[in-house]
Amino acid sequence: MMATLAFHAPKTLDEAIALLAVDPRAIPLAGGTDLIVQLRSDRLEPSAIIDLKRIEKLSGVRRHGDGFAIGAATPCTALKEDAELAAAWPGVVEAANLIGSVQVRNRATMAGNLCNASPAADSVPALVAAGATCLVVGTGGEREVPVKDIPTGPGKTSLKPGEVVAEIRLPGRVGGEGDAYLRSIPRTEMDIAVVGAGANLAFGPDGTCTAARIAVGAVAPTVVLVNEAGEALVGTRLDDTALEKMAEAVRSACNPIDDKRGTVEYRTAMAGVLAKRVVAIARDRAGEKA
Amino acid sequence: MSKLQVSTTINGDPQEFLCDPDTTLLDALREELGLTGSKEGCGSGDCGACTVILDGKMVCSCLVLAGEAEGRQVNTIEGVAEGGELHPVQSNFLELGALQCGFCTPGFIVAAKALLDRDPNPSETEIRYWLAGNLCRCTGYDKIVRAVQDAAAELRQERTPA
Amino acid sequence: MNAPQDKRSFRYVGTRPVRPDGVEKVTGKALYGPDFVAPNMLHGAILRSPHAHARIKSIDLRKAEALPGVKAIVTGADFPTLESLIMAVGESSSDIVHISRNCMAYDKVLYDGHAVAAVAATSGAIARQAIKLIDVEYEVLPHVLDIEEALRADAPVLHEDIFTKGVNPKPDKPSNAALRVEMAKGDLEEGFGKAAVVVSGRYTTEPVHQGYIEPHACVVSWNADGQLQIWTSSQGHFAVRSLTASVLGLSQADIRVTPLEIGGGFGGKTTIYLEPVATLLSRKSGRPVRLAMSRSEVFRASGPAPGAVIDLKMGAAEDGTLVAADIEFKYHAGAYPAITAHSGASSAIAHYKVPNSRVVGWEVLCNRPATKAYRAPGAPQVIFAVECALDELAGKLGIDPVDFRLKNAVRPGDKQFNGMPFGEIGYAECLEAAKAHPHWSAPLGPNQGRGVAGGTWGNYGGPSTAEVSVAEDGSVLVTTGSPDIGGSRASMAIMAAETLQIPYEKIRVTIADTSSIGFSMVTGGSRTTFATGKAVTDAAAEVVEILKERAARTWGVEPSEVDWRDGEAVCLAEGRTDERLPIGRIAGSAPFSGGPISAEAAINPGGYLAGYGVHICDTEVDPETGHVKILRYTAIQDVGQAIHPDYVEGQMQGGAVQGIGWALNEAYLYDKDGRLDNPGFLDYRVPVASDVPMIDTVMIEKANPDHPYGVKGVGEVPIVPPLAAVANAVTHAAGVRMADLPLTPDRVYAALRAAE
Amino acid sequence: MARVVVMPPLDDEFFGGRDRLEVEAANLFAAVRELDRLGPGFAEVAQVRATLAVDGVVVPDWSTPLDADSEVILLPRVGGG
Repeated sequence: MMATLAFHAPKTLDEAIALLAVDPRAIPLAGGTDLIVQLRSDRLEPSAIIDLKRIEKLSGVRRHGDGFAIGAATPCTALKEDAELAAAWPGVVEAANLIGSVQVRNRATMAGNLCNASPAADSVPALVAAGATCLVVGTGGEREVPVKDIPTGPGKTSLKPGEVVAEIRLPGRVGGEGDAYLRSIPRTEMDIAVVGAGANLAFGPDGTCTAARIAVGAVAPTVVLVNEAGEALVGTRLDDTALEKMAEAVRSACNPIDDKRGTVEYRTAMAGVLAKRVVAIARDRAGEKA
Repeated sequence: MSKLQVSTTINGDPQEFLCDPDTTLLDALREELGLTGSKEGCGSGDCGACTVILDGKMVCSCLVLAGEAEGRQVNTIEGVAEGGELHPVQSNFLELGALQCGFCTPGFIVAAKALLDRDPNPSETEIRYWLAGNLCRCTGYDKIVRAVQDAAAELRQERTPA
Repeated sequence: MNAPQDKRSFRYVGTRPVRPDGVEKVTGKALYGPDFVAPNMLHGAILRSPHAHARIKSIDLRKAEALPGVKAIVTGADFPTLESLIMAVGESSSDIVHISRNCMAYDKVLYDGHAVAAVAATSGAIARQAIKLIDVEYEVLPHVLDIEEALRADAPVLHEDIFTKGVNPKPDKPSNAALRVEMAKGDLEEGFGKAAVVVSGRYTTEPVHQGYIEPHACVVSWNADGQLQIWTSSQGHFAVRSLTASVLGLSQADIRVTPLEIGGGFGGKTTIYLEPVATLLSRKSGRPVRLAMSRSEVFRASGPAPGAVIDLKMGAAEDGTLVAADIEFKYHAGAYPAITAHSGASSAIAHYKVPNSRVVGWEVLCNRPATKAYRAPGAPQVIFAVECALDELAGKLGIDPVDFRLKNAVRPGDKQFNGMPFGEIGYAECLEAAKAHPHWSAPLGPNQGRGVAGGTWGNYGGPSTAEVSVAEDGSVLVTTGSPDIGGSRASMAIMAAETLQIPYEKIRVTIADTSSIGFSMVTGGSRTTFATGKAVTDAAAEVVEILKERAARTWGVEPSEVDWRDGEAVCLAEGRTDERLPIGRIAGSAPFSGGPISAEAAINPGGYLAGYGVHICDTEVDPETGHVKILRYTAIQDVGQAIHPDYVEGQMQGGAVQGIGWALNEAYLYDKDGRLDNPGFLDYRVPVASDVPMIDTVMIEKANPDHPYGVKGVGEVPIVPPLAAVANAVTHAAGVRMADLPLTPDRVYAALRAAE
Repeated sequence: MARVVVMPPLDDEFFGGRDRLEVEAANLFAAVRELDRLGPGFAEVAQVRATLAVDGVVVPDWSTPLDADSEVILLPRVGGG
């Protein structure tokens, strides 16, 4: 039976948290591009919808220490409009702006993309590679959690009942760093990633890789941060041997499923190909800024 | 289910309507307000036929809850022509035969106008990617892209004092 | 028949005026299927089978009936029991029992999405809630989706009463092979004996959907006296009337179908799905009822084009002459018999002279939605295989693929397979144009490849009625019964303007409801500009005669002493040659010269001619990922005479891009339980704007001598060549033959790796 | 006698596989009646399932007179989209 559904648009985060706390079947609404589709197809039957977009501090990009804090209700296209953010984290900003269409990106948020917990979420590998964290707020207070620890499986997160992701935080940038994200889709737009790969690299003055984080999406129940892949690059100048070792580590970390969007073989192979490509782009970006 | 009362501005005019909390903006426009120019082709944000402008940003109205429109500005295809005067995007669609069945056309026109409002001289590639969220099954997109290019040229001329 | 006039003498034919219904469509005012509202209307919803194949054991409606706001529920039991009767559907035909059962299952459901029950309620939300309260007890049966599995002896049989048609003697057991058709001539053995090169192979394609953006929708209002109104978007409201009447046992005159604007069809809206269901709901509730499909219902329950398995062997002599072709193809029929195998068989090699050939086609039933017409139904699949094989043969012989096709192309006067000579067809001209086109000789870069392919479709005439009437001020109303799916109002107005010699803007075109104009067949099969256009031209020509006669009466001269020029009567009588009567003056005084001026033409014209096209495609293949990019595309077609070139080019471009989608990404994906896994535009991947380049068009205008303005059908042909044009291009870019569509990145990648 | 060429699958379905027949008929209506005697059931479906051509030209009007040496071709009707 259809339950009665309530709609709330609180002005403050405290109000939102209070509404979520009193009603375990209430759900927060950010961009709504996943949530409303799920509502319409009866995959979600909440008792209340708590629209977060009227909460001022959840909208927009702020400076946070050396880095950035992106409000949970900030649509993806707004990220591009922040020139400093786009210059510092082009991979993250591009990843968020591959989701759906312009229409969708004017609504969709990275926090929503993260909390929807799809293994194929485009912005998540880029955020994980970037070492992003998120500020989780609930009745028990707030905590800062690495982005990679939020999704625990398809459609499942580590958020406790009543908790919301209030913002996503990206560290500051120094010279010699660069990030990138690419995905494989059958068309040029409007698809869910068959495979996605994000890279975030740092280089010393002599061009030696000093830090590397490689994350891949849609190849396991959650986004995978492939430590071995990063390790394969650190200390090298990204010679072919190091790149192949990195790609092999990525392929080994893949544990995908066969589904309508891709086969195990194809996904695994593409993870390696895309990882090499994002590393090349991230290196070029690091070079430009060095 | 108790109804929500929503006060919003549609094509510049104040509008109030009642809706269920899970009613989409598209359904409210079409069913409550009789604005059937915005079309539903998919109901999941994949076809763009329901594209409207919400506070200056183009969105799929099927992916917006009607309640979210409270206090906001909504612009639909019905508001694109000013008075009896067609917008250059509309007139160029007609001049170039950029529509066949015409069902996707309102969404394309709203989206194309939104593009030209922010970028008066987009490249073909930029037009194609901007419009990638609007499906057309009749035209193969060729004449649509050309109509947007021609509308852009016309608008640039209008904006440049002679 | 009128001989075509010299093209250069046309004033309106071949120009590109704004369509009469244009402003309404760019301002959002036009009313399409889902837009129509009737006062006091109820909203319907349909419960659909979650099983691919199951027996319905029971349906319990009690909980749904008890829900406040529910006004009517219908199931298959509410449909009258019908005797088998083959009825025309569009230009093809179906058994009315199957059409009825496809609208609503009775004892068995045959595919995921098959309608089982429907509810009308005071709101859409209540109706959707109510269908969830209907308890259906199913006995799930084994299902079959795949063509070859469906033909196996141990396959689950969908219909106990279907025996393979076209097999002599009639089989003694029912099977999923609904139809076999064979067309053969010459001697295959002898033919292949003359071949210097022979190629053979298996090609496959997947079912694809027309993908019109407007989902099916209608409103039906039943009255207590048994008369009803239907407002619907379809390719033919007369077909909606006759099929609805037959399914429900009603009189056609009691049904008035008003055509709403149609948001795309491509063949998929030549049948009915919702109208009888909405009629029964309206009859039970006494109120108007709207039924509309969601996108997922469109994919699950309306008819796609069949997928295909094609086995083929073709041979050519040293000099490039085709000597033999042996082709066997099997098409999905879906849940009920279709007849696309006929057109597949008659189109397969219809564009080439092949002295020894055998083409065998099969229609295979399986637990998928019943296939329906989609642009040149049946031709693209088998011609895909033929045009790929021609590419292989040309390669082996070292002959340019366009030259190879030119050598074997059918030309006017050549005999068709059925013995009839070809009329003024223009395939050779298309191939010559391809050869001369800069695209054909442009350089290619690394990982790039170019493909060419031809194709044909027979086109059609069919019955149409048109009325032309002159308003009192001399402006003109054209009324037809042919829904305007892609700008046909403009073509009708142009042909009327040309015949009446009055400005295009003086003519307005209405698509009348079934009670306001005589019968017209569906808008489909590339027949409307040809057949309805001829009806309009005939009626307009008769109006000219009436106008001349009225002028003669006014002047007191003989009608033979009146000419019609530039929209006015010109007196030819001696000494009075400066006298003129413009159409407005004649119309204004019409009541005093004999009464209102109008004429109707109700015709079934022959003289339609087949259409031909040649497409050139450049692709680039990413060797690491298998992604295919369409770099450049040119579509060349013999269009007869383009009445409104924008909309002819639009047909060519739209058909080409649909074909590109078919070739690259579109497919129905089912899970192991036979449920459709991609019933939405997210994972049923039609091309988006950024997937394709501009589609260059070349219109070859070889006029049809049997049409007053030289028209040949143009809508179907352009979806025929792209499948092979793309596949040939990818084959050349990848260096490995691509024979299985769609050419998704993972498939191309696998082929590249396998070839290493 | 008009010669009749029956295209597949109508030959196997109605005429026991014979694709060359002869009928005495003044026009196509009469020819279809005659054909129904050779292939019972044909007349009932002829209008919805067959297209008729006479001497190489599709003839929608079945009242068109047939000559003694006319060749009639029965084609399966092909549907467009």
